[in-house]
Amino acid sequence: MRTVIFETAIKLLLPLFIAFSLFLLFRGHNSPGGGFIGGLLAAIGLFLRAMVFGTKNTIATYKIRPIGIIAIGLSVALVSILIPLFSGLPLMTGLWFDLTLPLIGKLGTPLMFDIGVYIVVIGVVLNITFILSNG
Amino acid sequence: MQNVYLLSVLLIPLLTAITILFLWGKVVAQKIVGAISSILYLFAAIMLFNQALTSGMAIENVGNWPIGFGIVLVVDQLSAIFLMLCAILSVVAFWYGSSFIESKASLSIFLPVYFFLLFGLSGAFMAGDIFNLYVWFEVMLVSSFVLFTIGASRSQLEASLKYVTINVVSSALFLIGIGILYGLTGTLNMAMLGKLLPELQNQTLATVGASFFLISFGIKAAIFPLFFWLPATYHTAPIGFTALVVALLTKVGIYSLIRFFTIIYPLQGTPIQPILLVLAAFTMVVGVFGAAAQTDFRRILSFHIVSQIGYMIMGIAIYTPLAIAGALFFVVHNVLVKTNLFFIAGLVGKLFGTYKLKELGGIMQKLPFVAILFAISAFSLTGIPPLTGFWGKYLLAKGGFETGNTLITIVTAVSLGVSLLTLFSMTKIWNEAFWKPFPNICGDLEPSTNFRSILKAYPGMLVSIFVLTAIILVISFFPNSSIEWCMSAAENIINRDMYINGILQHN
Amino acid sequence: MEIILSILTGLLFAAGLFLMLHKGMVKLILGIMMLSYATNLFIFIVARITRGLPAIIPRNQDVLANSFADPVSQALILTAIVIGFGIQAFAIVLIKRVYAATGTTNMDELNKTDNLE
Amino acid sequence: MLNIAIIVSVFIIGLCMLLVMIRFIKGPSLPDRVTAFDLFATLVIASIAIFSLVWENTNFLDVAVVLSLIAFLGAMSFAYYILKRRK
Amino acid sequence: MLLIILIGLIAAAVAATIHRIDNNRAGIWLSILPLGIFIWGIAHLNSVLLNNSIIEVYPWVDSICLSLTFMLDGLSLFFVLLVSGVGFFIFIYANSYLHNDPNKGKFLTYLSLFMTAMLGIVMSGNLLILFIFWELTSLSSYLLIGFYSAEEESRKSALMAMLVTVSGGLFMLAGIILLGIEAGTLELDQLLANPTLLLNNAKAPIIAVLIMIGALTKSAQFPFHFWLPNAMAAPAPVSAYLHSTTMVKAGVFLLARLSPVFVNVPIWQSVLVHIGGITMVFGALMALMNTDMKKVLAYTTISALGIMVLLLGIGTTISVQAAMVFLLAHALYKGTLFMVTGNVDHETGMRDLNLLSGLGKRMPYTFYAGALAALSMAGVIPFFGFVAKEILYGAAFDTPLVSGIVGVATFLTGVMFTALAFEFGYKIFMGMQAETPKHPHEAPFGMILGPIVLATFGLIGGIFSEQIAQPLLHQSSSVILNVDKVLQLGLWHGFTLIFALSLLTLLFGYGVFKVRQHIRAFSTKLSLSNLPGPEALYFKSIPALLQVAIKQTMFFQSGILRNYLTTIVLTLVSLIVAISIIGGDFSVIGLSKTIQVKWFEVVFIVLMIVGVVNTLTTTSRLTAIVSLGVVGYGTAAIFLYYGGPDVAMTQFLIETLTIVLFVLVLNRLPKFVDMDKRLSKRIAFPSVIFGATMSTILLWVLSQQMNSPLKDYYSQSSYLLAKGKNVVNVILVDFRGIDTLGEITVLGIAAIGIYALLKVKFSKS
Repeated sequence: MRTVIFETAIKLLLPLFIAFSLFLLFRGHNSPGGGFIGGLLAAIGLFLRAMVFGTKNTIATYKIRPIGIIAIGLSVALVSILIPLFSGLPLMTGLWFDLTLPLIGKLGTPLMFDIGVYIVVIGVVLNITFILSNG
Repeated sequence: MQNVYLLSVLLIPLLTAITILFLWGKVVAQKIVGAISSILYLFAAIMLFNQALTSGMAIENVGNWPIGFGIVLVVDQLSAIFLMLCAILSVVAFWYGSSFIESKASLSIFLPVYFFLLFGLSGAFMAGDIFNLYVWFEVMLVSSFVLFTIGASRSQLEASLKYVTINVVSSALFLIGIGILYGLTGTLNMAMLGKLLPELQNQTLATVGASFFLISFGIKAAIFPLFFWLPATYHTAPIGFTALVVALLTKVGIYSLIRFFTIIYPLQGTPIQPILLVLAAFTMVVGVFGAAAQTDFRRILSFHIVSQIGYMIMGIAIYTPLAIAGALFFVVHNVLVKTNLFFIAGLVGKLFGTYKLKELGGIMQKLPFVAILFAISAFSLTGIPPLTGFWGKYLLAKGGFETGNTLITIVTAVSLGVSLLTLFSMTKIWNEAFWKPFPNICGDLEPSTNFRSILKAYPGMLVSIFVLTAIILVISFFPNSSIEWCMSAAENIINRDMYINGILQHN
Repeated sequence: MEIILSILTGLLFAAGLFLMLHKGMVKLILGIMMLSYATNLFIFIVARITRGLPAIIPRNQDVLANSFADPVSQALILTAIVIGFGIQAFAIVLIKRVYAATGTTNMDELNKTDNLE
Repeated sequence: MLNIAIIVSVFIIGLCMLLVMIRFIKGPSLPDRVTAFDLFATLVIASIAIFSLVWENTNFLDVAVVLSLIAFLGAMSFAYYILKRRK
Repeated sequence: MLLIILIGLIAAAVAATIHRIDNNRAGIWLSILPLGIFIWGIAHLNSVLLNNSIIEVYPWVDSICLSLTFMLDGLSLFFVLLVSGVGFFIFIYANSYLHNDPNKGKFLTYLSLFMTAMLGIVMSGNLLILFIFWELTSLSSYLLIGFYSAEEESRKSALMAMLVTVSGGLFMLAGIILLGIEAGTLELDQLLANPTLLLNNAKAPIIAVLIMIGALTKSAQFPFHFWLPNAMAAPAPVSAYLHSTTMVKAGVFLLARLSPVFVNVPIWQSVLVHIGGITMVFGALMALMNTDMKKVLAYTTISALGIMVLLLGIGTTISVQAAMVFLLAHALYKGTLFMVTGNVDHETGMRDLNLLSGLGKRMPYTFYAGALAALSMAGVIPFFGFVAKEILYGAAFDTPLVSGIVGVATFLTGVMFTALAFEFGYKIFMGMQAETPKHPHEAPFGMILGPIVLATFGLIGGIFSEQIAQPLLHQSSSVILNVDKVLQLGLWHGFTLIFALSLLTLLFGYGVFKVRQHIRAFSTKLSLSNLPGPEALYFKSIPALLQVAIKQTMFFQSGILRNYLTTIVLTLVSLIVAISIIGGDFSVIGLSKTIQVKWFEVVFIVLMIVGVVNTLTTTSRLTAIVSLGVVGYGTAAIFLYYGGPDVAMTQFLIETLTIVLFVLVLNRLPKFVDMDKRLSKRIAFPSVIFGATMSTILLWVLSQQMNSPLKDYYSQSSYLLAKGKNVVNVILVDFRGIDTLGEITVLGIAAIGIYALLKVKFSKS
């Protein structure tokens, strides 16, 4: 599907997809969105690129190894729920920093957990779609 | 950090799985990680078991929310028994699997998924929240889907498609049940449900809700008439991959049935009780007849699982402490014995290249130690005293006869009769595969193997079979403490207030 | 509205099962998907519905006012949808493999593993 | 004024939906149905936008944005399929 | 006594090793074990004779109040001496019999296991412990009968013996459990000390029958007798040991043991007398019909066991005493005869009574043993068999109930026994030497030692019966019943009616021996042996069972997913209907706050319905997928309208993604399998029922009151405590975060699974 329209469009759309997905991820705690939806959106963006430029090209360009991404995402989520144990609280207790960043909002372990979800979802969707569209 | 063992049991598998994923492609390193963490897991489970026995319950209030609003992970004695069983099995199944599987490609899939499965199992046994249980079920099921399809042979794929579909239906029914319970009580916590559900105005509706769980868990546990997926699936995949699934999947169903129909919705006196009793009788009979009809080593064993499930269901349905203790003991017995039989079947299949009884033979002459190992487990399965099966049978029969109820007495009598048929079908394997001379049907010579060559080629398989046999023998001849644990767990679970108050009044 | 939605849910259940009972594998997957819509709708409706009031705390408030959609059922559905997606994706790939291995998409021909020899 | 606009647009969207429905039922070819589906997605986006106005809740707009970002993907994959099939 | 059992088990465990080390003398080494036990028994003789039973208790399974109790009283000791005494010779015999068999080690293992189990039965002081050993004897007998496992007949006979005895065992287990519940204890000393425990208990007859079935199957009583003749497929030592002297007497032992408990249950006596009587006559008749030496012996054993059961059933002092005396006499001569048969079979290669003759010259020692045993069997003075026959007739004619019939039947049995004794002791050894497959010569020493000693003991025991046998037999029968008369054994009680009967027996016996061929021919003409009986029933029921099993399995396990799903759904629906009817509470509080219907939403719903219908009816896969997409989007829109933006968003995304996946896969699949109109009609029914049930339940639940503490708590604390305003998201990542952890794990696993399915090339293995 390498057509000029698609190629140009995807070059413009991909950053938009990624940016919007990050936006959804970070404000998910207060408005609709969150890690899962954000991750799906980012993955769909990358998949679109893969449809246009081919899977191999996309993997080479971004050095993506989907199973590795899943592992990273899972470990981020796991670490986030383990953190409270070190301060003697039960598993997964939400711990928050006091500072509030613009655009991102409050930082805390639930956010980190959501980031983990985000990464896992990207890995999973890329894994499935790449494999399928490849062969 | 008071619940260090509980958390270890839950998180070690996940951590291991992630580590193994990071080590993608390096099979030796993955195996080492797996071996170490399975031992750690067993250790943690033993400590947790001890903790549950001494202090009653271990509760982890995840997220530190007030009880009922977050998710609690609870390990009471019932869970502890299952977790312990799961831990023992996980170690031997890991040894067996990693010795059984020779292809590197298969191992690299098997190892991470194996630990994900273990993660799901641990979670399921400690879930204190009904929806959480659903999630763990799914973790477990998806892992089992993957394990059943590794290798992707024709029969595996055929069977998995049915397996997946039926489990999807079961999960859907589970979800609907959760929805109904939530729609009636507005809570998902098991203890709170246990408190609110019996107080509900419309008890008929509560029972209708419970029936969804009966069907859903019944499919998982493979009770009549919902068992079809099991005999269709279990014999297709090489046992090295699926040992843990084969051993524990149905038992998770049993566990959930026990949990649900004691804590959340006490079975005693409800219309479901007689229905369950009748289903138990049918499960036993149909399963054992199914086994009698088969002529394939693994298929006979698969059908037997169904039959044995009937005994456990019967124990639950009788609903006295002794009967539930019998059911629990039966679970312990059956998991160990059945897994060992499957292990031996796997070994035989590996050596002879077939599972068909027609093409097998002469194992007694050629490999007497395999015959002895098989005989111990097979006779235990059929309830020949004083092997483990006998104790289970005895407890259940005593529990059943004690009630004096006519229906229960009939079902109990059926259960005794079924054990004769069990014997019949086990001797079928024994006669054909072990006693009969090697038939030489395919023209190829009898495989030349002996103890030493097997030990050299498949050390893990042999060791795990020996370990399991040793455990079976220990429980057979010193059943006292295991029976005691089962009794105590059964008492605790029947006195629901203990569990409910224990959780609701957790600080 | 609840009555209409209940009937719709029942229809989805019926359609899902109807599809699953067919011979074709593709229909089987379609049925599984239909069944999951039905289940999700069931949970959504059974937790009582309100129109247009998402469970999001308005900008200037700290707690939610009296009437709003049940967030619990939504969270459950979200989880269920995602899990369902994983399983459906697996199932879709599985039928592809089954077809490659057996050369048929007819479910009725897949009875070798159950048959007695 | 806004109210009238809303009522009118709801009516128009509803009408469009019925038309889409007819096209969808009639077919006859696959591309017709795919187009109908694509149009249906667009109408859903539009209706979401209207309803966020009705309920004065901007949260719904996010959904509309997300849907608009991905709605063409379905149509695109069908195109991909048809292309591949032609080969 | 625990020690004995343990040593026995250890011996069984090491038997194979001993065989490997010294394969010529393994059996002799192992025979030390029974010898030791015999000496141990003799050592305890005195204290037991003084009416002191020895009880040992070891704690075992405290949680179910089960301890390892052993008890040694007169009855036990009698059996211990019998089992170990005969066992000693059997081990030596087996050592020679299986001289060159590579499987001798296994055989000795089984034999030791059996002996241990048998000792366990007779020494246990708790019924459950007794049952454990009981089943062990069945098991070891299975292994022993099937010892020549290469032969199909062996395997079949082994299975038959096992199935019959184990099924009896199951009845017995049920009986024991019930007895435990009703009597409150399973300890034998307590049960025996309180014979009134079961008095007037309504369940007592049931318990008695259940336990009796166990004992009667083990002792091969009619109609469970047929396994014993078939069990003759076993090697001769097994037949001599298990199937004549010991295991089959376990049933008699149990009946004797429990007689005090059930003596007040009327059904006990009548069943035993009838079954025993029938078996006695039937067994003897069958023995006369057969010509295979082992079969003949098997049937006479059945008959003899019938006599013992009959005697126990009669339950008078003299009958119980007679039972014990006869038991000993029978063990002595029958063990010998089996070994003699084994010798003949071993040396000539055949064992047909009609064809064998004149072996006496070639096998003088075997002849000697056989003749002595036959004389004892015939009840010739001064053999122990005569002593036994005297007291047996005494008991039979002294019976208060149905005395005439019992007496005549016993007499007839005696006659037939005598006739058969002539065959064994006279016919095969005298006369012209017959042609045999092997050239006969005397058996090795190991194989003649046992028969000679046992047969000689039958003679000595007869002459000195008062000194040797009387005290212990008296003691053992006094355990069974409170005997009011001291057992008197002796050769000469004067010229009484009984003595006359004995002589008549000999006379008639010789007559029957002379005309035996005519009787056999007559019976063949009547084809008596082909009459339908329990054996035919067994042989018919096994294939029938398999047929049922296969039919049932094909019915349930059809392999068609449709049937499975239909069954599941219909089970669910019928369960719900049944529960609702039983529950009967259809109360509806009312859909109080229903939302008003808006036409716009109806358009959506209609569109969804169109999508559904289109999915169902279309013949194009892509159209079906597109239609499903419409339904999915519609569902998402419903979520959205009713306040679930997160859910809606996810549904939209997932829906789109699934469609994409589908399309990616689809180009590799063929078209739909053709629609089948008839099929559609058939599957419409369960689908519609399912949908209707779901709708009804949903409405029913909606009609109830609901207040959700969860909803309230989350709305209150979502922002204040969890610092998030989107409650759904807060629930997902904080309140119920573990769910989400599981959920992403599921996704990860599914991804790995898809990777495995498509990417990994598995090697064929």
